[in-house]
Amino acid sequence: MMMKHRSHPLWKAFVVHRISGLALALFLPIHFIVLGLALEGAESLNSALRFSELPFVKAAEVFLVLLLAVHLLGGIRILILELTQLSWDQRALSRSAFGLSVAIAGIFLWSAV
Amino acid sequence: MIDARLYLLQRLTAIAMLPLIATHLILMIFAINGGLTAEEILGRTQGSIGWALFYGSFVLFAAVHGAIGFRTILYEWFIPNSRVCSIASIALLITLIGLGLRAVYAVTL
Amino acid sequence: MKTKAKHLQVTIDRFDGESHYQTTHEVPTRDNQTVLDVVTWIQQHDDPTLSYRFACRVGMCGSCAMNINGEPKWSCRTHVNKVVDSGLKLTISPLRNMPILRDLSVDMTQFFDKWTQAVGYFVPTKTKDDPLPAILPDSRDRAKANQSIECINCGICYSACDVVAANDAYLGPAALNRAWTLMNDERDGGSKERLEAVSSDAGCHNCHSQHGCSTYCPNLLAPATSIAGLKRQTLLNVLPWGSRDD
Amino acid sequence: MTYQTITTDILILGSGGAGLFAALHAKKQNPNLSVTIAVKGLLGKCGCTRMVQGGYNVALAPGDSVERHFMDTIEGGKWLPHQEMAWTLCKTAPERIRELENELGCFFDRNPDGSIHQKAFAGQTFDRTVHKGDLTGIEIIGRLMEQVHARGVQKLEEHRAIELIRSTSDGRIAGVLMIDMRSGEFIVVRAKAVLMATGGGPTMYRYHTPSGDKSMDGLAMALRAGLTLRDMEMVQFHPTGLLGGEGTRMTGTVLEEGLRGAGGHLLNGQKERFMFKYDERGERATRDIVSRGIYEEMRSGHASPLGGVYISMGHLGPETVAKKFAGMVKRCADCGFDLAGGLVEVVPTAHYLMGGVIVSPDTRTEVPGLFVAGEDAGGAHGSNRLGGNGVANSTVFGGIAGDEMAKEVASIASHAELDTQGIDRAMERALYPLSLNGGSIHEIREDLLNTMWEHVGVMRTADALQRGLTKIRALRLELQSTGVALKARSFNMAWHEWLNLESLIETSEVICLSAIARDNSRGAHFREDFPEAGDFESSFFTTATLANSQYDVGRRPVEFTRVKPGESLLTSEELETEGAAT
Ligand SMILES: Cc1cc2nc3c(=O)[nH]c(=O)nc-3n(C[C@H](O)[C@H](O)[C@H](O)COP(=O)(O)OP(=O)(O)OC[C@H]3O[C@@H](n4cnc5c(N)ncnc54)[C@H](O)[C@@H]3O)c2cc1C
Ligand code: HEM
Ligand code: SF4
Ligand code: F3S
Ligand code: FES
Repeated sequence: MMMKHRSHPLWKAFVVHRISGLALALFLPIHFIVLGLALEGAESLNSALRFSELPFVKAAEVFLVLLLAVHLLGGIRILILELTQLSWDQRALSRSAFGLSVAIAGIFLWSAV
Repeated sequence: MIDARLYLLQRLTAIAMLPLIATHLILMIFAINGGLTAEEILGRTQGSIGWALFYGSFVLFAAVHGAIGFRTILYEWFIPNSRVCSIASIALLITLIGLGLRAVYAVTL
Repeated sequence: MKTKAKHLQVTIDRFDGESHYQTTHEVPTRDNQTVLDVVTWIQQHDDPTLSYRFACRVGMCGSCAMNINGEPKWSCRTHVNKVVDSGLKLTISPLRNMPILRDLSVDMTQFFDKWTQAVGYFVPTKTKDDPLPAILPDSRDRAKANQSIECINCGICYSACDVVAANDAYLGPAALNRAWTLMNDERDGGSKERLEAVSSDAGCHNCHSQHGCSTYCPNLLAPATSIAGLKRQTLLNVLPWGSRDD
Repeated sequence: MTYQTITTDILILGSGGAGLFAALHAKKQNPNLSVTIAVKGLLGKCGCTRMVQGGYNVALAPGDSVERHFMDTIEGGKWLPHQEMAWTLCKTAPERIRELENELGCFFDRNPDGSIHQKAFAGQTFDRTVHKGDLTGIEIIGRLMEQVHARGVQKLEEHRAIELIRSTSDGRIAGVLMIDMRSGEFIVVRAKAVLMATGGGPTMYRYHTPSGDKSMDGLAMALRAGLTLRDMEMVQFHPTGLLGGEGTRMTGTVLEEGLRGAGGHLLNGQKERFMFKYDERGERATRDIVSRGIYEEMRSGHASPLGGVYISMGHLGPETVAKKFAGMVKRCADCGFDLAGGLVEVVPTAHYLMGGVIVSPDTRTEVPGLFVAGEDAGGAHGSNRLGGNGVANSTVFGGIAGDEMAKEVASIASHAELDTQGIDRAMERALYPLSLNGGSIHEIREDLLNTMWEHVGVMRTADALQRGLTKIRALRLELQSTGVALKARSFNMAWHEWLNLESLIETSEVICLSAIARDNSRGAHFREDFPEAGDFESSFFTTATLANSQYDVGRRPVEFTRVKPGESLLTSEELETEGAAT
């Protein structure tokens, strides 16, 4: 079936928001487990954190920050639409939100290396 | 699938998380500068009731918000059965709260 | 002229009541030709078994909508030039999210049942014996209601929405858009039932602001905005300090 | 042959303004009645009421009156209207408008002070047309439809009525035979009262405005059921139908009247204005005069490339036009025409049938239990319908029919006996084309449309009408020997096209015969060989019945029950004030 009805920007924004939310929800338990290692003393947390020095883990972290930023800013866009009477252009908003998220992830990457 | 109450809960938790996540993001960017060590993290957070409340509420909000979202996605994309979805999302809720509070306890107390 | 007549290459998704299949047709092009003219030509000259629906042929009745190259549109007001590329290819299928009865004709029963379920009808507070109410045309509510009123029940938004596709019960953009129009109609007395209906678990909160509805509505209505309005209104209704959205 | 039987108290055919109003009124009178609407398309999504652009005539504003509306209707109809019908129309319209606005939620446009806005429509002495932008019909039908959906009315969608079934014992209506167009099966709906509101619809002309589902089925059934029709020569042409060329359904659709009112120019093929040759009001003359002007230009070799004339709006400023006529401009643009700045080709287009079944003002007919309302009923408009009197007519009389039917069935204990032989004959007739070898129905349709346009169209002469008649009769024979190739009955559009054509050919003959019978020119009917209106005092209307497979066309005198030609219900002061609402 042709899916061209999904080719407009706000449908894409919806998917991005959904995937980012889902990814966050699924990542959080892992994040919590890592932090929970502190219970076994600083050493084991440290070893977990050392693991996070690995480049690909770093990359994953940057990606996570991106997800968080994308979801946060995308969420703000939705909240503006739903909870306020501001009739701002949703397409423009979603574009800016995405751009800003990439910038935030960039800053994070820059500060991490 | 979603009614007004669940919706409200999801939006309220999203709003509540806004300052929390913003702070967290900024913290991470500054804290991570040059790499993280357990001592740094724990040094900042341990023994602080403030941080315990900060991250504690964050965990609760995120758990509720995420679980509701997870339930919708599960229904719309995978299993169109509200009972199954509710059960699965409650499981996620409990996991998130359990692991989350444990982590908060670990790093702050 | 005649020797070099160009032809459209048309592919149609068919359903004969039992099985789904596709047919292809060569249709002579004309200067003035809508997609409705194309299916008409096919039914009249090439394949009499083809079934489709239309009535007004000018974008008023909302019976002729179909998926044209994957996008839901009214066929009577879609000029072929606007949807075909130089390859002159055209793909036509029935609207999504409604049971197909035959070929391009879909069953709109559920669509209208949901309209009723959303209390998408006026609940009077006056009778025919009362004078016509004086309403300032520029008043806030009047203007707001007017924005979303010109719906032709074509089902295009309903067909463009992936939440409808995923969730059978969801009332969908058209019914909710109508509900919102009525919420802003100062003469209407049904807002209590209506708010309840759209707050149910089939209601407006299922909308994820995908905006397929507003993107494709041929009358340039914005159901997504209407639904956002309903969401606000229902929240104000749930919240202790809330009352009216203004 | 078999058929399924459904039983209901009240059966309504058609879901235009008349059908839907009748259902609501019947349900309001008695919510326990079982009311069924059978319709050829989807409920509320077919027929012409939805297509109403201009609006709804009603005397509301100070300075206007029912009497004034009535006089405009009578004079517009050139003294032919059935005066009691016209009176009922004008008198009930204000109540209907309040019902539409207060009870059903129609959202009519307002003046800045909050009162209802009423605009001008040609041929009236007062601005009395209530409207919702230029999509009044959508608003009215949308509201009616959602109420009907909410009120537990039974729906038989895509069900086509093909025969009115009368009881053999007392002639009472017993039910209606129909085809479920989806399955192709026959269904008899038994009812204690039946409303026929299938909306006429002169779609037998090359250029026509009504919706594609309308094909005069109702009037063809009425003739077969022995009813008398009147005024059948009175076919109204709208002067500006869009001309898109061959093979497009856009051709014939209306470009609204307001374009001319606002100062639009009509240009002939040489791009010259011509209307002042025919009338001092130029483009602003009434529908019939402008239609004839255009027709004359076309006929005398001054046609545009596609065979019509141009409408030009650009001199008013394309932006202004695009703003003022946003809907129309967008419609044209969607179809590839630039209305705001360019030239768009137009042609007169068959719009409305003033003729119809003879009914009394309470919508009853000669057949007990059978009611007729809306465009199917004749009489209210005489020789010419005022713009804005069409929806008023269908909603006023539809409502009355609903009330009357509810009263009627209360007194009827049991359903009338079905005429089973009649049903068998009708089924046989409907199946007949499926028993023949397939042929090109499409060509017969084209022939009919051209014949009617050329010989029974905007301007008529005895000769042309006679030629038309011969041609129509030949086409009837041709249809009877042309079958439908596709034999499966379910979703068989070709079969229904055949049945449409049958109704159109039958009624075309009646239109032609009635036009021959009227040897004067009144309103929409213009005889070049009898251009005078004739003496108003001895005005007659034509009648047509079917007896022994022959159409009997006759004349009956118009009864001036309320006002005589030369007189008026208005005082001389009132007559002087041509009125505009605030
Ligand atoms: C383009 C256009 C613009 C118009 N503008 C105006 C205007 O501005 N003002 C005005 O006053 N009037 C206007 N009119 C006229 C007005 O629309 C009609 O007079 C009026 O709406 C007729 O209403 P009705 O209920 O009788 O029929 P319709 O609304 O036409 O409904 C007829 C119904 O009968 C159904 N039907 C037909 N055959 C069968 C069958 N065999 N079995 C079952 N069902 C059947 C049809 O499907 C349809 O549902 C306009 C008409 C057109 C075409
Ligand atoms: C301040 C931060 C956040 C904001 C503003 C926010 C906002 C939103 C909003 C408005 C929605 C509703 C989207 C819709 O219904 O279409 C949503 C959905 C969701 N959110 Fe968040 N959110 C935030 C943080 C989080 C976090 C931390 C998680 C991880 C647990 C998360 C997981 C989800 C999920 C899984 C969904 C469901 C997505 C869907 O249904 O498409 N969100 N969020
Ligand atoms: S809102 Fe627009 S797309 Fe949806 S049914 Fe109405 S007119 Fe069609
Ligand atoms: S497409 Fe569907 S998700 Fe909402 S914004 Fe429109 S109803
Ligand atoms: S045929 Fe009526 S909207 Fe297209």
